Amino acid sequence: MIVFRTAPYGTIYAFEGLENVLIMGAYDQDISVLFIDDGIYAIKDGMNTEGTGIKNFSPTFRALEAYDIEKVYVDKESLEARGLSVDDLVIEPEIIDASQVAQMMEDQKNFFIF
Amino acid sequence: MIVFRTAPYGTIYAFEGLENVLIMGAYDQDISVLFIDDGIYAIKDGMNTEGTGIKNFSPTFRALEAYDIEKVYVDKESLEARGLSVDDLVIEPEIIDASQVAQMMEDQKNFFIF
Amino acid sequence: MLHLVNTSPFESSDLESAAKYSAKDSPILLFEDGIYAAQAGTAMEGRVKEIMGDHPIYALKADLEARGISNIIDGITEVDYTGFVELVEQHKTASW
Amino acid sequence: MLHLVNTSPFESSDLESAAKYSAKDSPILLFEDGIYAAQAGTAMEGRVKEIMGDHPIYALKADLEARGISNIIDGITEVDYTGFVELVEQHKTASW
Amino acid sequence: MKFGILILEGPYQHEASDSAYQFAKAAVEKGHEILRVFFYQDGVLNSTKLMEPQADDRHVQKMWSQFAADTGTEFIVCVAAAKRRGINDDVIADGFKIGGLGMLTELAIEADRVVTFRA
Amino acid sequence: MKFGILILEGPYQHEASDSAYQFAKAAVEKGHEILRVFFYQDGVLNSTKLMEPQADDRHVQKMWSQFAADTGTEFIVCVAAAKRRGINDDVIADGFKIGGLGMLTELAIEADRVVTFRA
Repeated sequence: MIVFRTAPYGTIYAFEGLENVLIMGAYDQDISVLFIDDGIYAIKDGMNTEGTGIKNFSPTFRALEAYDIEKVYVDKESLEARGLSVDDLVIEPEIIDASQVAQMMEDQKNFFIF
Repeated sequence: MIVFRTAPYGTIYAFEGLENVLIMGAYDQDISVLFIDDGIYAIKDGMNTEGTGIKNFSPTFRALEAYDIEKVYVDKESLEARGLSVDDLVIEPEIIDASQVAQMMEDQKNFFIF
Repeated sequence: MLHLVNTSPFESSDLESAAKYSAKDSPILLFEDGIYAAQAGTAMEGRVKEIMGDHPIYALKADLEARGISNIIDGITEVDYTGFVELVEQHKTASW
Repeated sequence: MLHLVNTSPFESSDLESAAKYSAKDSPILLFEDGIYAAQAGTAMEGRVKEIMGDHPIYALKADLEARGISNIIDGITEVDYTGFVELVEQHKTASW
Repeated sequence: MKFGILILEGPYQHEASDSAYQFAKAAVEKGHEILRVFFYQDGVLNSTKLMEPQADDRHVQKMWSQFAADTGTEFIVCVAAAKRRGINDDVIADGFKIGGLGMLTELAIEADRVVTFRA
Repeated sequence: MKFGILILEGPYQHEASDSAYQFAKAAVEKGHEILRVFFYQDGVLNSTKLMEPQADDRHVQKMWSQFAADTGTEFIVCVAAAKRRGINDDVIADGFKIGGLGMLTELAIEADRVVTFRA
């Protein structure tokens, strides 16, 4: 399981975390991807990074499906606190709550937070 | 004016900020040094860094006086929130409140936060 | 004094420190991940509006656009990098 | 799952996230700047005690000593690096 | 006006260097002089000519070196911060010079404004 | 048990590498095997042999190289993260090897526990 919990661009965590997801996908691991806290901003739609000079990596999240990564989740409360819904995201993760997140973590062997 | 607002050891900001204070002192600048937020932890007494392998730099703060840096302040609320008093510190800064901090900032030309 | 805040208000206390240690009416510029404080409709909106009672708030357009944040709180002023430079012409800066 | 928290509770939301996204009774280990949450008598003490209702809390001795923090909240367990390793033997880890 | 810029974080991991670059460009376009860009703490890592980002990404060191070439701006990399992080004269790129921390104090004295870009 | 360690921050700026080192030492002393230490993101900066800290400070790269020599532990520095930060075979110290990100996946599969040290 890979967890995204930081906003994009201010730091590189989310981008290099995504590189890690794609590699794990290539290894045919049964991966879950989860967005919590500011990590949901990494998949916010409508990004245009031209003014910052930094590459917009959000389209790459759309490639998750091509890598057969289908277990993609987002935390309900994180969305609500940021006034967002799944319609505001570049992908369509399944919405779960914090207790489901906690349970999912307990069930996983591999676990990275970016 | 140099402001310390981060805790020691977890990050290097406070230590390299201190190097900067000592250099500024050598340039005979009329420096003020201010501790706010977690910066007051940088001058907490009783540090023993042996178990971390990192050098304990808190004694160097005692050298401020030797560099003729006498305007040293600490924010009252930051101390209180952390359950500390000046007796818990390796130096004896003058206690001021947040509005005095704000006024002091407005009065300074040079301004670094570490 | 212009207060520069570049971290998310959901993760960091930087905006609170900027608000606490700043003279009334001194401006705050949100940039990098700091721009999330400018977003309308979040759980932070009420607190940000309180801070706006004491401080004019600006948000950097390049960082808003990069993050896809277009609905910003009424009364927050978008500036481009030229506007950032103009604010610095008018004020000394503190980077939180 | 052992939750590792290494940032100050005064500056970062990491401890809150660890508490929020963790199963009841899963332990939290405070280390690096995270150990300030273990300090007794701070403005955070009440909140930390609440979290202790759901999670056993440990604090790393080397980082407590490095920072001169000796008065820790009753019920928080000090561990050395060997104790850290023992906690990892017993649990998978999440680093916040 | 006379500006100074202080950068405290390295390339890619944080946006600090990118923001400083955009700010510096806008300041020069508005007719300001940048007396010096001072690279301190992890900021020293912006100066290595060994960085090779992916082809579709920006090259932070080259952006800065080009800026120095175009504007004649002085870039100083703090010697103490650089040494502990593995930056020395062998790896430093065109436009950057290693110098003492005193040059930050001098910058603070001489510039009308110093703007810090950090984590 | 079989441990893996992941380090995401460079030396000196953050405590991550120091904490990972103390943890690794304690794990080996308790009889555990460390299959691999993987250096990712700014963590790749721990591997440069060019670092020269002040004499009274620790030398983070040498601590790790000594650990590799003493224990035979494999240290992998992520190639993509390293390239964008100016770390390559010319500057990498004894005990470190540049390798692909896939070796982190393999570590996650093979190790009983992976512990991440980060900002």
